[in-house]
Amino acid sequence: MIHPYPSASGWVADFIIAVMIGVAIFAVEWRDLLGAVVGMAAVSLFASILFYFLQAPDVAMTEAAIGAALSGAVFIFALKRTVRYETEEEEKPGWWLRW
Amino acid sequence: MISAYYFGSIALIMIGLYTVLVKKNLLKILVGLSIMETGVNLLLISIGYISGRSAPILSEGVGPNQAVDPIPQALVLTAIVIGVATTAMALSVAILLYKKYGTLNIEEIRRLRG
Amino acid sequence: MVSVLKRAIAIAFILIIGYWIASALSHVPFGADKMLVGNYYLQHVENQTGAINAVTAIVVNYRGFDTLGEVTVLFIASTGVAALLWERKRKRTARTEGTIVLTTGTRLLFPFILLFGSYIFIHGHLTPGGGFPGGATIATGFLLMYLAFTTYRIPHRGFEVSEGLAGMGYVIVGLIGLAVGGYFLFDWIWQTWKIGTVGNLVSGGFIPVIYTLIAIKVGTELSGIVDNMLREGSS
Amino acid sequence: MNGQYAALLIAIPLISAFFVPLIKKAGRKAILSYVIAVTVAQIAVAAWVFKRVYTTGKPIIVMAGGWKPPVGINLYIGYFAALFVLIVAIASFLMAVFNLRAMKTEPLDKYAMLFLLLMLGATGMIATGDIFNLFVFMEITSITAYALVAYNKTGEAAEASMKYMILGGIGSSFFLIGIALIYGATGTLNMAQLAQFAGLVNSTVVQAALALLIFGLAVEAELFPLNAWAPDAYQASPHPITAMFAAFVVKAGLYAMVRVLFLFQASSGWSGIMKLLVIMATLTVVFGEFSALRQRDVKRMVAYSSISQIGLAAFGFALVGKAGASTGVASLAVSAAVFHMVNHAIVKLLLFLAVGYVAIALGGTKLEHFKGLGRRMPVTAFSITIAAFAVVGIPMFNVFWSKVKLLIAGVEAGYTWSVFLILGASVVEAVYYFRLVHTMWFSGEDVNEKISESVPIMAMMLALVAVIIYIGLYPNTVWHVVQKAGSDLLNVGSYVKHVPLINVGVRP
Repeated sequence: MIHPYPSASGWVADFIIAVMIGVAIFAVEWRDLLGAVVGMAAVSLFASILFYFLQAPDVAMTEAAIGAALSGAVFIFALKRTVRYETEEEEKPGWWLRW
Repeated sequence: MISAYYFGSIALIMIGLYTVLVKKNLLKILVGLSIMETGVNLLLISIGYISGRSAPILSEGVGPNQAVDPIPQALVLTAIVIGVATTAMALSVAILLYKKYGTLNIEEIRRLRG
Repeated sequence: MVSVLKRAIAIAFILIIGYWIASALSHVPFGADKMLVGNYYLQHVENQTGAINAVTAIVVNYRGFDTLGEVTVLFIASTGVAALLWERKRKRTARTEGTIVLTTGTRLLFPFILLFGSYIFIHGHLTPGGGFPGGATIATGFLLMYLAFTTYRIPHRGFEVSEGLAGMGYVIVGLIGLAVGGYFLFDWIWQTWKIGTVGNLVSGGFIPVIYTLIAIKVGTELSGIVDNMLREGSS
Repeated sequence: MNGQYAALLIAIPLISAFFVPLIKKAGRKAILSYVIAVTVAQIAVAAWVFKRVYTTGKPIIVMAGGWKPPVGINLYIGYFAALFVLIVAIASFLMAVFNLRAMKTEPLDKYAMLFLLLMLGATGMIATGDIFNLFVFMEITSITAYALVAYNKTGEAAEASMKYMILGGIGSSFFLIGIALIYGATGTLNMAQLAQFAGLVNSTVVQAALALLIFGLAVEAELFPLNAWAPDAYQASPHPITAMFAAFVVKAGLYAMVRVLFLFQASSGWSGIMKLLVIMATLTVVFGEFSALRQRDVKRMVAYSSISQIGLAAFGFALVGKAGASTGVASLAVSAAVFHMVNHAIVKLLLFLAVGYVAIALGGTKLEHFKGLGRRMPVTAFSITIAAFAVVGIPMFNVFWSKVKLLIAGVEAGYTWSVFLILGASVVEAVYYFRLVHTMWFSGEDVNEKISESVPIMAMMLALVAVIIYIGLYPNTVWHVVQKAGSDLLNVGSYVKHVPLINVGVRP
């Protein structure tokens, strides 16, 4: 039986998952929003590698093309039309989703 | 004990949710939502995975009994596209908000709106 | 002090939710065979749809209704972005022309990106890929053009019309199915006419047709979103 | 004609929306008239479906692609769906006519597409028989709604849309997690098959999944902790869209929630989830009414009132948990809740139409604008008065019957505390509606210039008033229809029986 795709378990997958979580935390804590967006795209790319491990090449391709590339690009265009840095004040937690 | 993939996707969902709850910068919140969506997609795909089987493309060497579950993959394809559609809409609303109020701080916007 | 408390509450909240999802997931074992309907698809996909890529067959044929909705969602997004960023006079505001490497590279690459995108969506029923990644790849080509040339614009009107026509084409294919086979989105090409052999390019019933329409639609819509994002009002 | 042609309910709005870019240059009037024509076609199909379902007594199962469920996606158009699809079509038609007067903001071609797709999304949510397809239609509805809320492009509109979008984004992610859990536990997405498996699934999984699904749908159904977006969105969106939200978008969300919940009747821990729903619904009613009391803006006030009325309908559905699905109380409660949904659709359509018309004619919806309205725009003021009387629950008007039946069901099911809270909230409601009526007829002696009212809008308002009074006087005709619709919702056994499931083997 041919196995055209790498196996889903093993230390490589665990390592990628760990890195992905680290990058995600980085992305949401970074003051520079451009960095945050790049981090988000990186999370998408890592997820796309994991999709590949989980035998989902279709999803991996779509995630890489749409989830990482295009959505990252659209984010960056939005940044260009707004501001790039989070302010000091915005660092403090807020509860704006209240009733 | 749950698998590493489940752990990773739940972690992404939690990180995203935390961002949405706590952050005030709109673009940051949207980054959080995006990460949450990625986590949900990863969760769906991990649920469909079956150990030792290959991708559901039935070429030579892969019979119907040697493939993983194709349904979650089809669902995630849909979910990814829906996610990017929501993101694009949200970003254009964010641009609109910035044009009106000159800030992306959502509490500030709420205060300015009165 | 208050901010620490808020953060703590939020963290406690998400930990509860995370624990709760995890405890439910512990009853859904990872890597076990949990298929019911999925197995049916795998057993019958070649015979019933003529495609060897089961994911594609599900996306376009078995669960084609979802895909119709998905295409609609993207259509809504491009319409919504255009509606919200609409202004009477808008133009691009990029100031720096791309470097010589970027412009020459883009000129060279652009046709190949389009070709590659077409390859992806035409072979959707045989290899991984399909209309969505294919369309997105095509949109990436246009994105590159935008980045390289400050005054470049897609033919806006033509793109909008082809977007609408592709969407109508999808619904019309479905309605022909209703007229020919009695069901909306019925695969009349494969099930009534039996065109093509499994595994060849000409197979898979209406999957290549629909994926072509989807790719046109996705490509034009995503390029339209990029276009709308990059043009600003004069103010 | 073959029942499969009910797929036209989806196909017509979709193909018409895709056609709009081609007539972009035709001008405002042409585009808006085109929308009216499409809604008329939709009404024709919906009426045909309604007649067929209610005469044959069997639901129409549309099988997309010709695949039998659970292999393919099916639409289930039973008594309930047939009724509400018709309501969606009629409400869209009325608002399409209102568009001619109300919509001047460019770009109208985009507006026309979004309008049609909002109708499509709600129709799909009500008709679908597949849980992931429900998610897709929910996204169609909500993304259209995000765009339409922000359509006026004011700061308030953008803020409301953003709030809705973020809550909706969390909600849809949670809904998808719920689907993932259910799929992992059962291996199927078809609603009828899920109902068959409900009793066999591990209870931890079902409870977590149901809670996530409720959380996801409560954003659309505007239940208490998750409806923070609703008043802002109602206030900021274009007037026809506000009416459509109140008339059917929120109903589609509530229906989807109730349908998903009722499918899992057989699972253990179901009544706990329903208890949660009772609490959410009661709080929705109470908070909605008390917030409405504080408002000085009439459109916002009506929006809060609309939210609390939806809470009342949700309360009716939630009563089933304690009574047990097969009891008489349950069927009374569910039928009354459906009746309330129908009544609320009619009344709120009228109210938002009239209030929107006032806003267009007088330039705002502050309480001051309504001073002396009785002399300035008598027909509009009369319609608002009738609608206010109806909402408050005065006998002779339609809402009275559904409210009374809901409260009786509440007492019989043993939720006396909720009934008392709701009664108290109703008194509050009466206070602010009578304040509005008083402002319209007995204040503002100084403003006297009369404003000529547009004939089509007067005709629509008077038609809706006539329906309100007709149902108020002869509730039984509609009651028979909604009883059937209610039993369609409640009786999962017959739901499963009507869906022609094929055997796809067993799980390993």
